[in-house]
Amino acid sequence: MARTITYMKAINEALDQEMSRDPTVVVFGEDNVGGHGAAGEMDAWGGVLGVTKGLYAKYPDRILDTPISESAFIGAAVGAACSGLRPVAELMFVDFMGVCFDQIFNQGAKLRYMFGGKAKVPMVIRTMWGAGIRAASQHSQSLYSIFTHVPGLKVVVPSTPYDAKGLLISAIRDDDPVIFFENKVLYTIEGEVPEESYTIPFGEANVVREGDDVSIVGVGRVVHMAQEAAERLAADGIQCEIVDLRTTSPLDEDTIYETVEKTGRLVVVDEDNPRCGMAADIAALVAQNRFDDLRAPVQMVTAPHTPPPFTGSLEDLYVPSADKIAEAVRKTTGGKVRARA
Amino acid sequence: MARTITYMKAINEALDQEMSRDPTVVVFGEDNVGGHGAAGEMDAWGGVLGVTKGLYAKYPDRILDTPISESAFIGAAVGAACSGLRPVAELMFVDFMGVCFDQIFNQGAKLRYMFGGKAKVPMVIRTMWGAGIRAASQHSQSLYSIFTHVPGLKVVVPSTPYDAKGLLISAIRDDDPVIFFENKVLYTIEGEVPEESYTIPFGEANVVREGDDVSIVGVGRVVHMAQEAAERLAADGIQCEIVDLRTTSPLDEDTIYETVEKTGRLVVVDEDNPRCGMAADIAALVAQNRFDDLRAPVQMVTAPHTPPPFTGSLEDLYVPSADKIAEAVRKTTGGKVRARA
Amino acid sequence: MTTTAPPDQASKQQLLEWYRTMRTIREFEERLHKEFATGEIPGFVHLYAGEEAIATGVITHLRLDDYIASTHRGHGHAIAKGCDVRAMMAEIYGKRDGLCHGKGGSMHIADVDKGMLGANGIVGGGPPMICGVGLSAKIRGTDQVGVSFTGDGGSNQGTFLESLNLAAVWHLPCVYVVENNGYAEATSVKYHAGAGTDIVKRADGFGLPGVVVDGHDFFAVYEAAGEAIARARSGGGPSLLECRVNRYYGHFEGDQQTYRAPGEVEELRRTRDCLDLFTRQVTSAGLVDAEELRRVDEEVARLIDDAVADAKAAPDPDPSDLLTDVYVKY
Amino acid sequence: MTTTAPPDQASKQQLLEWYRTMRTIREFEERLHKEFATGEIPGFVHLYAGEEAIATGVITHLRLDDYIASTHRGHGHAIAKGCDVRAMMAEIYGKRDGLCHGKGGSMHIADVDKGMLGANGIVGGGPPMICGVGLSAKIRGTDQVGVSFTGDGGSNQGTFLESLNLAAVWHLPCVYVVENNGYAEATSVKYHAGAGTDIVKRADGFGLPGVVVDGHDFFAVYEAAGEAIARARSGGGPSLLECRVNRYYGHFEGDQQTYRAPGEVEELRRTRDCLDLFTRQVTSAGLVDAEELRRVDEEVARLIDDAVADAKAAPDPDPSDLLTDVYVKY
Ligand SMILES: Cc1ncc(C[n+]2csc(CCOP(=O)(O)OP(=O)(O)O)c2C)c(N)n1
Ligand SMILES: Cc1ncc(C[n+]2csc(CCOP(=O)(O)OP(=O)(O)O)c2C)c(N)n1
Ligand SMILES: [Mg+2]
Ligand SMILES: [Mg+2]
Repeated sequence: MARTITYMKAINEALDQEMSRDPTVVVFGEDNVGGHGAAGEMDAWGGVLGVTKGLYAKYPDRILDTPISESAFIGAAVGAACSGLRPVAELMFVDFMGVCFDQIFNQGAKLRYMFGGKAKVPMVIRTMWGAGIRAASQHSQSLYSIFTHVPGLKVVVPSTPYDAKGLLISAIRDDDPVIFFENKVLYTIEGEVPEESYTIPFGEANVVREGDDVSIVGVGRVVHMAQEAAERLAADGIQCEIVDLRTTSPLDEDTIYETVEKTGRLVVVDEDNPRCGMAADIAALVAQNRFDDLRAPVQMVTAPHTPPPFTGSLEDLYVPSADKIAEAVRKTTGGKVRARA
Repeated sequence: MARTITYMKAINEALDQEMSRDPTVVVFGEDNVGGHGAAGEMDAWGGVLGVTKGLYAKYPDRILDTPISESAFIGAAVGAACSGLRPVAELMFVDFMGVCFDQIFNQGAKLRYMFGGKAKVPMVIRTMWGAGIRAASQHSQSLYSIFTHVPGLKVVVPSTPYDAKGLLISAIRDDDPVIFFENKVLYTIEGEVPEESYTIPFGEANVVREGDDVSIVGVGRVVHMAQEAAERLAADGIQCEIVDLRTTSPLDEDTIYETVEKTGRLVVVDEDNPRCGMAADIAALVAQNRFDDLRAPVQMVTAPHTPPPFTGSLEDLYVPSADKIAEAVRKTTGGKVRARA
Repeated sequence: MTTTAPPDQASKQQLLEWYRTMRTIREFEERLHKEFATGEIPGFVHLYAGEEAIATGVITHLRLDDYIASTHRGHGHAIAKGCDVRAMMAEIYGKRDGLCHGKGGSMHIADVDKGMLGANGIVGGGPPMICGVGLSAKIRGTDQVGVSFTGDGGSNQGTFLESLNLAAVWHLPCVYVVENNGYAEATSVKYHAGAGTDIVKRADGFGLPGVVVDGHDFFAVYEAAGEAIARARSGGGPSLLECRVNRYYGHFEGDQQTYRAPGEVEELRRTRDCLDLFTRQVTSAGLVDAEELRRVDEEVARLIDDAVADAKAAPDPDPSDLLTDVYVKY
Repeated sequence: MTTTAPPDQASKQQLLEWYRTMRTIREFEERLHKEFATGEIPGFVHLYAGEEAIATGVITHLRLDDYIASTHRGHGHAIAKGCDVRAMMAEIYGKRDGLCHGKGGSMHIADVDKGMLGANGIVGGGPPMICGVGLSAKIRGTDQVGVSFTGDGGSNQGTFLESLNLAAVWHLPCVYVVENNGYAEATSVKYHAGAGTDIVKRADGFGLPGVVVDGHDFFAVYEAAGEAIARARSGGGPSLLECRVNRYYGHFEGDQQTYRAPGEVEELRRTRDCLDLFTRQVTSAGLVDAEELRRVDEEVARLIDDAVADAKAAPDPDPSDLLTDVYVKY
């Protein structure tokens, strides 16, 4: 039975259902409970924004708070995953990856390969990403491009409550290390989500809107901006097809190629920075593998090559927007056009 | 007066000349000297492969050894750069970035922007990269794509002794944080290098070979492979133009566009992994900004989406090669060709 | 509990200066707490109210050319190090006239020219930089000192622990101040620190001298910090200073603090307030009279009023500022 | 110096097993040293020769289902944990029959099924994983134990220090063994550790019990490790065990060791050899006779000869192996 809940609640529900289903699922991070050692209430926070709230009452032994020692507890997730658990560790903000990246990219991601297939690392790292709440340069980054770069990691970037729940359940049941990106601005959006548990396979993009003229590809928050842009463009007779990648690693290349074969025009939208980022990744694959289907230059809409600024007026200019996306779409249709092959 | 020296010696000479020229240049890292606290010789190592050997005798107070505490001493470089020094810190292998990345990407790279321009961070991080010596998954990575992704950093990847010396001197004199990538396989190659000190500007690619048919773009070790491939292809009448980017950030887009305008065919070669990497970065820029000059699909030659393997037979398959480059070049010439716009 | 007496050599003017600094920090934070509730202030704001004696008692021993590295809870350190209060307020409001032109905000408030290397959004981000400051002084042959501030929670971050060792190995002119306010977000130090509340014990493992003082007692902090900083300045090497203190507000504005006992904060404000204690000490000793302190209070209140008014009235940054100051040259 | 006597309950068979393990490690390493010189062995190789009593004395207390995390100097730990010696040799030669099918090599030698979570190319890479092993045992309600090995140099890495605290906070069944062999590469512990050579002091700062033992004395290591591991297994929480020891070869093969005093190693081999000491102890006490030990030596020598011969003869991995085992499923 589906009902309308928030993206945040969908994540909480996925954790709850997997913890009740599988006793080896354990959740930990900084203040995922809150109140340890203090005189007041327990579960005082349930995560800095309340995502894990309520789990402590149900699973007091399987949700742990940690010291501010990301290397130790993210590494603990790696070790626990190698020895019989399915840990879900929280890296509060993905911006904090710099103090624990070794355990993620050299240990968790590589053990299986280095050991000749003799290790399995079924861990999930939940982490908050994205600009929009004036949290400044060290609490507003995207960074999923860096994780996507790393062989051995899977990278999930849900854009809706429905996807968040289904993809998180898949992540927890997955036998490889998964980095699960939660967009802080999307936490409060609502959507239809089934009560019962369900999974969404990795590497299967979601065509959220069909159209013949231009393909828009992206993940996370920008998918919503793309939809807004598409509405406006439709009014001008430009039909956009929107592909939400859902996971950046594995990547659903087929769906990207199919939409480009259909429209011949591609706009890649990415909240991450432009250099060596997701937008470039997709644009390059199409330029190599569907060049002859392209009827116009690929357009990339990304954050600029700067850190995220603090103040609202600048941060709003920093992230992509429906306006920028619409402008890019118009560029592709206005651009030089050659007959389809 | 130029003479023939190794890439390693060229780096040592750049450090020596800048230390003698500027008393605020200080060098530190693990065993950059070697022998501290021990009963034997001092300067016993001069760096794990001897790159800093001999500097201790000349500048005993300005070359320091560190504990195995990368976060502390890379962060010390940031703090020292903010307070009057020009530190050159060594991150022995770039693969170790995971234990100290925060100080590089959140502190060093962002201070100036976050502080509204009120900070200057003239630091250099020298680091060893690349496959080829059977050092396995945690000592053979490229990773410059990750650093190139980060706004605020400059990324230098020299391919010859001449470039290594000139670019390192520029890096030390630069007022922004620079990550200087030293390829471990290239340490022993020799080349003409002037004795006197000189600088090579950042963001100016080097066209190491001219040709009309196909453009090959890359950095570091693969530039040599590209030259080998170009020789062979020339015998078959295919003239390649080779662009050595020298620095990946800033990026010399103009030279890339000029060569593509000339040849209409692009092969990007990159020893780094393929997802969100340098090859994709270049391919995407061309697909967006010189689409109409392209006469064939862009081809990317990179390492596969796997960690570097240990054993030689697999590692040799892991890295790009003259064969793979030549094959990619042939693909672009064999591919569907349309008349120039 | 016993408190430390004012130093004999302290002039009345000096005492008033210390009081003014603590009062300015308190007023700045109390006012931000009110203004934040109106929703006009963007982003995360962590208030230093209750901890004023530490920033003031430590930093008064520093010169303009000495450096500090602060934390996410950095307003107090910035004010004590001499950052412009109006520009700080404008920065927190995200305005063009802000100390960082609106690009940093509360979590990155900084003024390198004043020796303030910034608040920090990364717990444990500052201590390594202070090793660099110490190295710089040593190499350049100056007698500058670097002081790092870290919380009890931050003392579990590897970057902080590594820095203690590096400072010892390089014998750097640095002081590592631990502001132990009993909580890391919603978690008590009794839970998050393996050895219980004694963060100072960690210094010994790296060969650093370490002391603990009552962080509410300005003169206790002043005395201990004076020794540590003098030692560092005179080539005696690094040390650790743990200050036991309390914060009056939530971890950040918006925190309901249900993890604290009912009345916990009210009790602390009544019994452990650093400004009250300072006032009692200097007035009972007849060094300053209450009237003079009240005049300082009024001046500070006006300053903060003006700062807030100016901040609200100030213009946003120019859109073009988005792309500037990423590099010196690119 | 005083040494520890063999435990009364140790059977002759048990004593011979310990000796066999130490001798196997020694022979494995001595042989690698020779073979490396021929240029046939790829990559970086860090030899454990001289430190055998630690791996053997600690790991003999572990079960197959207990876990260890090792360092770049991992051959000894792997052998003691029961990894197949022939497969290890083949791995170091980079062959298909290797323990990791030639993809890991000496620096990543591992066998998770045997509870060996791998040598590690990252100094400080292992300790956090051992926190996870302890957590897993605790959550699953088993009495498994996790043991992490770290060098004196590695004890300066934040990851190691954070792990001590996390293990204390979570009260984990873990033991952190510090193999203090006096050097981190070419740098003495006297330089790189702020508190001098006493790494054990760091345990106290995180509330862990810590002890120091002579790492050449098998029975001393055996006794201390037994207590630490029994404590962990019975719910008594984590502890640190520092073993003072020496390495016989360079940091890695190829290191000329000019930082060591002339004759330093020869002297150590003559006076501080763990195998000699063990032999003297068990023979003088009449528990085992020299003849029996010599027989073990011969068997071990044959085993290593065969392992090397097989490794050299073994085929390279298949080219297709380059792309396998990155993921379980992708
Ligand atoms: C590396 C990192 N981890 C986690 C956080 C989130 N965080 C911000 S402040 C804080 C608590 C800090 O506690 P403490 O060091 O005691 O300082 P206090 O807030 O009490 O002044 C945490 C966990 C962060 N900013 N950086
Ligand atoms: C994070 C990291 N930094 C540096 C290195 C390079 N390195 C490898 S071993 C080593 C010295 C380790 O010394 P110690 O921990 O005492 O172990 P030992 O070699 O003496 O057994 C160093 C610096 C590394 N592998 N990883
Ligand atoms: Mg605190
Ligand atoms: Mg050692």
